Amino acid sequence: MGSLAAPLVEMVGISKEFPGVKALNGVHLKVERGEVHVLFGENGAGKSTLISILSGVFRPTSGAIRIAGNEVSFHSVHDAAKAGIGTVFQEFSLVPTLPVFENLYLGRELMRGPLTYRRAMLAGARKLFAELDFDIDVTRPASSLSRAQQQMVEIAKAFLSNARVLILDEPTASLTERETERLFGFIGKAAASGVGIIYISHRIQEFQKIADRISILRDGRLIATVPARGTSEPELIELMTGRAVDQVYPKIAHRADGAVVMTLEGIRTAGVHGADLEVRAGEVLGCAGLVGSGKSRIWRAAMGLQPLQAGKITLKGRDITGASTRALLEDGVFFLPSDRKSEGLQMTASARANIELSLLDRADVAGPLGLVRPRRSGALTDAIGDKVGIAKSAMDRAVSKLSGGNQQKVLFGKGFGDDRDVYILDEPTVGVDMGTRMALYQLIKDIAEAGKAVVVISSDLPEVMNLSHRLLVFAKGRIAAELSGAAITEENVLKHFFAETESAA
Amino acid sequence: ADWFPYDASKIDPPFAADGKPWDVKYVPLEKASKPWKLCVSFPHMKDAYWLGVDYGVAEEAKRLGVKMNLVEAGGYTELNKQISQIEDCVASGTDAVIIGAISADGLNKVIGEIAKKKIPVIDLVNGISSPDISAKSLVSFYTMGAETGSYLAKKHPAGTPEVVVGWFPGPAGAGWVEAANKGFMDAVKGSAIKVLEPKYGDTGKEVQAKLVEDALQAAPNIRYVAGTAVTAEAAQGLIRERGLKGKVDLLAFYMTPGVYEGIKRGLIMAAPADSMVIQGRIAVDQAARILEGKEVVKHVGPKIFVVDSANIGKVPPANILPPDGFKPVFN
Amino acid sequence: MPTTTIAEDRSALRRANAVLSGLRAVFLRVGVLPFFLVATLIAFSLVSKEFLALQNLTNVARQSVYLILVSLGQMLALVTGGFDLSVGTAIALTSVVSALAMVTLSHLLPPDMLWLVIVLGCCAGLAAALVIGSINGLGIAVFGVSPFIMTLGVQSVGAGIALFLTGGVPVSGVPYEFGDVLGFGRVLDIPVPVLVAIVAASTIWLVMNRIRLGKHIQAVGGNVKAARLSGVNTRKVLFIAYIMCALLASVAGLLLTARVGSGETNLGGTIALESIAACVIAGVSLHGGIGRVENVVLGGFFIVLLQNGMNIAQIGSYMQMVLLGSLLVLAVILDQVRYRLLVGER
Amino acid sequence: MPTTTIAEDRSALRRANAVLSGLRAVFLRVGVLPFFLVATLIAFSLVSKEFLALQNLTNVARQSVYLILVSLGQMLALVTGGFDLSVGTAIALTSVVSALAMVTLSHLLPPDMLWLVIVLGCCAGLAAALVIGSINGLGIAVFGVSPFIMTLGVQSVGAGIALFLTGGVPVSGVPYEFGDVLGFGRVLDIPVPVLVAIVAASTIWLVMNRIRLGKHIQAVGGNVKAARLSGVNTRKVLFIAYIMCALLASVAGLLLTARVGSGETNLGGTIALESIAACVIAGVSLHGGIGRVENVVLGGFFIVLLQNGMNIAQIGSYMQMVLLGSLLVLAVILDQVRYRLLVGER
Ligand SMILES: Nc1ncnc2c1ncn2[C@@H]1O[C@H](COP(=O)(O)OP(=O)(O)OP(=O)(O)O)[C@@H](O)[C@H]1O
Ligand SMILES: Nc1ncnc2c1ncn2[C@@H]1O[C@H](COP(=O)(O)OP(=O)(O)OP(=O)(O)O)[C@@H](O)[C@H]1O
Ligand SMILES: [Mg+2]
Ligand SMILES: [Mg+2]
Repeated sequence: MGSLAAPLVEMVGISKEFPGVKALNGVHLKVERGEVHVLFGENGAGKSTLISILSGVFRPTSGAIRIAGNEVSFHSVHDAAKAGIGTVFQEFSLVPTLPVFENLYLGRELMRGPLTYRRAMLAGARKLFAELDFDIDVTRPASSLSRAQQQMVEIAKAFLSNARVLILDEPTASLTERETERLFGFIGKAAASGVGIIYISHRIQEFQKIADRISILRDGRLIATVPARGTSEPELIELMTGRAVDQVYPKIAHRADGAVVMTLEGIRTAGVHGADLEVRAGEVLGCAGLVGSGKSRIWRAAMGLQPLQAGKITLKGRDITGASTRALLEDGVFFLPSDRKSEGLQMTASARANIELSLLDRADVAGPLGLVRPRRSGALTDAIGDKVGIAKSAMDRAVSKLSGGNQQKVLFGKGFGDDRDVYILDEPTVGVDMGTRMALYQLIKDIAEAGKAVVVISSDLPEVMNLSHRLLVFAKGRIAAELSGAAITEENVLKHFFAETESAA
Repeated sequence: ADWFPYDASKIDPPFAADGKPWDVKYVPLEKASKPWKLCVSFPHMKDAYWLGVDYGVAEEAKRLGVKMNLVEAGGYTELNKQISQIEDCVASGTDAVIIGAISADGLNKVIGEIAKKKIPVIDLVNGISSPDISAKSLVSFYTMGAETGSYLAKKHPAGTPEVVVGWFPGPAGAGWVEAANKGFMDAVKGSAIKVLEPKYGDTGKEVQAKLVEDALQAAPNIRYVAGTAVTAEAAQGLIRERGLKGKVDLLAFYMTPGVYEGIKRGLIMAAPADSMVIQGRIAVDQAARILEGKEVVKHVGPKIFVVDSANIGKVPPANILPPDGFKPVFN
Repeated sequence: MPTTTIAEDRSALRRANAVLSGLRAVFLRVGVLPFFLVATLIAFSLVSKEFLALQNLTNVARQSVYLILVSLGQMLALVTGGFDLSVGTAIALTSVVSALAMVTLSHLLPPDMLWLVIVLGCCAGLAAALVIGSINGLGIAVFGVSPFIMTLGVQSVGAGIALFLTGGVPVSGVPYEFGDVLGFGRVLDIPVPVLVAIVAASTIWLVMNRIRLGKHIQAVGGNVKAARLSGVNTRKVLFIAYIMCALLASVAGLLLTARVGSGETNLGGTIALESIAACVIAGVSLHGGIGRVENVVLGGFFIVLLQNGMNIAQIGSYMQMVLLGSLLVLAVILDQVRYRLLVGER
Repeated sequence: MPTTTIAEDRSALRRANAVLSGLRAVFLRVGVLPFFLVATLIAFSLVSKEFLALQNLTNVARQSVYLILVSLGQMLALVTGGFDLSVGTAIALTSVVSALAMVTLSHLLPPDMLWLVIVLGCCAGLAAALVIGSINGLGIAVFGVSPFIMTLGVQSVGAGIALFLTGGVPVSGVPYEFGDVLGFGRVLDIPVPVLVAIVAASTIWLVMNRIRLGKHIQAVGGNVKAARLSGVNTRKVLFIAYIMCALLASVAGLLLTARVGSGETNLGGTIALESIAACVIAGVSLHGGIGRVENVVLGGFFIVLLQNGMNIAQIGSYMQMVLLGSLLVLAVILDQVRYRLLVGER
């Protein structure tokens, strides 16, 4: 029997090798009861791998795991769950075709005799969501939820298991401030009741609010475990990257006289109830708002990705209302989707093939009959790879085997094949580490300063505030405020997040 | 021109395994007394053979002035569908049922049910083992196989040098195939014929062509290729391509327009004719006779004769083949 | 009096509109199948009065039993996101093996143990299907072979074995009592096969809606990774689904053997594709995760009813192929339209 | 002298190890197909000396042309993430339509315009396939019907039409010259069908590796949403893929018609499943996005070679079904193993 004195979780000398990759190298991790332990590190540092081992997805190549002093060996997620380990994975584990409450109880259904007890599960799910203050109809199928709502369900799922150890792998990646606050409240409560929590995030500003200790991983090794209190952000970044960093957000020069390149007027679509805006050259236009506020969907409608009910769209003075996605892309608009796995990348194809795909409409790449010139296309993809900072060796690997950061760079790379006038970037840095993030910000700066129009849609408030020259705050399908320059402050933005229909257009 | 009287062979006692064949002249009714409704079920209508039967059935129905509704199951693996079709046909009201069976045993229960309703059932072409059958219009494929076999055996009696025969009986599992196989094997027993391992395969030309080609490859000393009509038809091109004309001869164990044409042109050596058109005609006549309470020959089939280049000029094709350009008639 | 006419026109129009929007609502809720069914019933009852006769409908009910049983199993495979192309082989092998077992046993055992012979024979048939199901399950669940290929391969192997066992000749000598009860028997004037189908459908309904396994089958089909991460033993679930599928086909095989009174290799030739068609018309998603037992039963019934109607209406069989194929495509297109309408509404 | 023995043993062991790890590397690089091919060649050449005879191998090459052509088309459909179950129907309809056209035209046109008759007949056959491909493409690309159902429906409709056109009877009277050239002709001692296959395979290789369309086909299969967001006209690409698939099948249909010398409705009965099997053995992913022309050609050749070998080795047809099925499954299991070795655990 383990003793109370033993740490709740103890991972000793954990190593994990994937073919060709040593993802973890002798990592030690200790989590005490009631502790919130943050794992921090760049993309591909091995955070997800480490917690996957703890939750029974992978088996370690070497090393031992002790729970409350007892050595354990998990063969499946089920084993780990039985030992009291509840996990919110980075990749969602919801079944799209099942309703929310069945997802919650999946694998641990409430039973009445041999039959499942549907009523009890419904009630339990409603109660939990009420406690968490998440507003989701539990009978809706998971497929109808937004990413953020899915994330909430994931979190609820982990809480439902009454786990001794709660693992959250980037739970706030698509949450806005409000939901994040509520989540933190819950984490606090859970910790107070003696649950050990492992929390993975790239958002440094969150750590001070919840963390007790922070373990920093780099290249599969544990660099240090430091107390959260008393370790500053720059220190953490330095530990993570191995180099000093003084500025995360670049200063982007603003061309005030930029011409209007794109206008949206009276846009109505599912989730958007009338909004007008202009996009100008040489300017970064930010879009902020809560989940479901319409900040993404207005652009998706403009891009022809969801049906436009009403409104008029012009591009460079031409009416392009109702044009197809392809026509818009040909007319010089680039759209970077928020979900790179489902909408952005060919996961089984190489990084090179992914980038090449965006080059094939160029006359110098694909000649008459679409005959591709391999040399020309190779040179161009290499140049783009250099520009966005993908290592040469990574160019020919399948995208599914690249880290999230590199995947995002490939996605960015698809925008540099052709001359574009408008870059619409939906969650440009979702799930991306600090190093990559800074590289991507630099790219955004370069684009904007080259006189292109940039639209940044983001749930990461500091990001969208710091990058934007002009910021639109969305609320309930309308534009609640337009802020610019010095008026872009956290206070101002938050004030309009919950606005009622003040700017009925 | 009327088709009757037709040389036929009556089995007596009928339906008995030890029944003896008697030569008879088959003569049908002049006209039916009522426009009886007949239900006809075929295994499929995807080749000229069943088309020929269809022709016979349809023509005889017209001649006698009875109505028919024909269904086809779509292939020899569709026993279940054939049963359903027969049931549907009976449900829609019928006076008699004529069946070209997919399985010799598999329809016995349905036939039993139909017979209980006092609806006569006639076994056409394929053979059915049910005791509730009222009449049979068929020749046995055993005999067809045997006729083909003995044609060869007569040419190469025991004591003459051994000749090798490639044998392609048709799709595995079909009753007529197994029967023909047995008949052929029995007939060549004790002669100078050596039959290679039977090569089963669907009766599609491409399948059969491949089988023959591979067989010729495996055993270059093959002297005869015998098998389904499709086999013989498909092999003509191969013989031509390989310059084997005269070195390898083709035989089919039943007749189709393609085989008829082949014999005429000297590309196919011989095939027994079972006059499938007449089998269809007789079945309809039997049904009418039973319904009208007239005397009926219960177990009868046209007399089998081997067609080869010697006698092909004398055989009227309308009795053993559907006419050119005949389209299937379903009702 | 033009005014009244206009008023009448208006109210007629309004009524027509109400009916239309009612139909639209039904279409959105339950899909295209009910419309097809009603259309079929109306069309063929106009063509032939025999069609709606009780005897004919009973007939159709009995004929559709086999397809319904197989479709229920197929639905399980489809809901896991797979396929089972080997159901036809399961039927043929069941038929051959059970018949062979009965014939052999009835020689070995005394005649008064006839029922033992029949029960053991049925068990042998089910066991053969169990083997097929296990091999499918093993390949798909453990080795991760694509269901299409796995069941295609097993289909070929199974058909070869069935032919090998019988030499292609029907196995006759099956006890009459077997056919009398399972093939033609009636209880409370309901044909025994129909009763068997009712029991099977109810069981599968229970499994899919009220038992943990059913939820897990749906979860595996909806998102196998997610199911695994939720602690579902996905391999076991897949394995069981394919075994259940084979067993349901096997039950259909036993009923068919009883019906035809002999062991036959040539049963169930196209039933794999037909059962998939029945499921798809019934709204089962080929991507897995979605499928309702009630609808599948109706779907199987519909296909047989349609064939029956076409036979009775004396539609030539070539035309039948054209009609059936077109209808299948039409059903899926309409389902797609429905899906778009549903999504557009939210 | 025990020491030397040990030393010899060691070096033998080392050599054996080197060979094994070499084989492993080959397996990882190119998959299971080469091993199957070599094993087949060795096994059957031991059984029969005829097998490796040049004439036999030419034979196999010619016999495999039809499957290879269809498999190339099937590969296109598979790479887009779909299926084409209607290739058999495309073959049958091509055969019937082209034969009917030739027969009709040869009555209408003077005999010295024979070649015009043949060319027009071929065009008619290709046009029939074009219609099939367009309908498939329309349903799949525009209406979003699942390829399985769409092509299954079209298969049924097409077969019905082909039977309707001919009444099931072969269309005879096709000009001899047609068969002499396309069926049995030789150029530089290479059979014409083989030449046609070489041209077709080279073209498809070019399309898939050097032409924008090919990359778009791969992109659509890899992730259709991402392809759309990359400016790919996904509908057009899908549409073209199914048309190309039907046309390749149609070419096979013309060659077969020339070979058998008549228009036949029952050509290509099982070729849909066979071509999918050939593609899968050749490592084409059923999930789309992955497939290599070279391998598909080899895959088609392998299946025909195996059948040829089994025929020559006098293996009974029942046993052949069992062997082929097992091999298909084995191939996919080994492919899975390879994938795991390449990617690592799970
Ligand atoms: N299944 C796998 N097969 C092969 N390599 C893998 C696999 N999973 C992860 N890796 C590799 O292991 C390393 C660590 O990945 P991991 O997902 O743990 O990083 P992470 O710190 O969670 O990154 P992120 O912040 O992007 O989530 C990376 O190099 C990754 O490419
Ligand atoms: N309240 C909602 N009801 C239905 N669907 C929603 C809702 N909120 C979001 N979605 C769906 O989720 C997708 C992505 O949502 P995301 O988390 O990016 O929301 P967002 O960008 O904050 O807001 P929005 O999607 O409203 O612009 C959207 O395309 C939308 O279809
Ligand atoms: Mg991670
Ligand atoms: Mg968004």
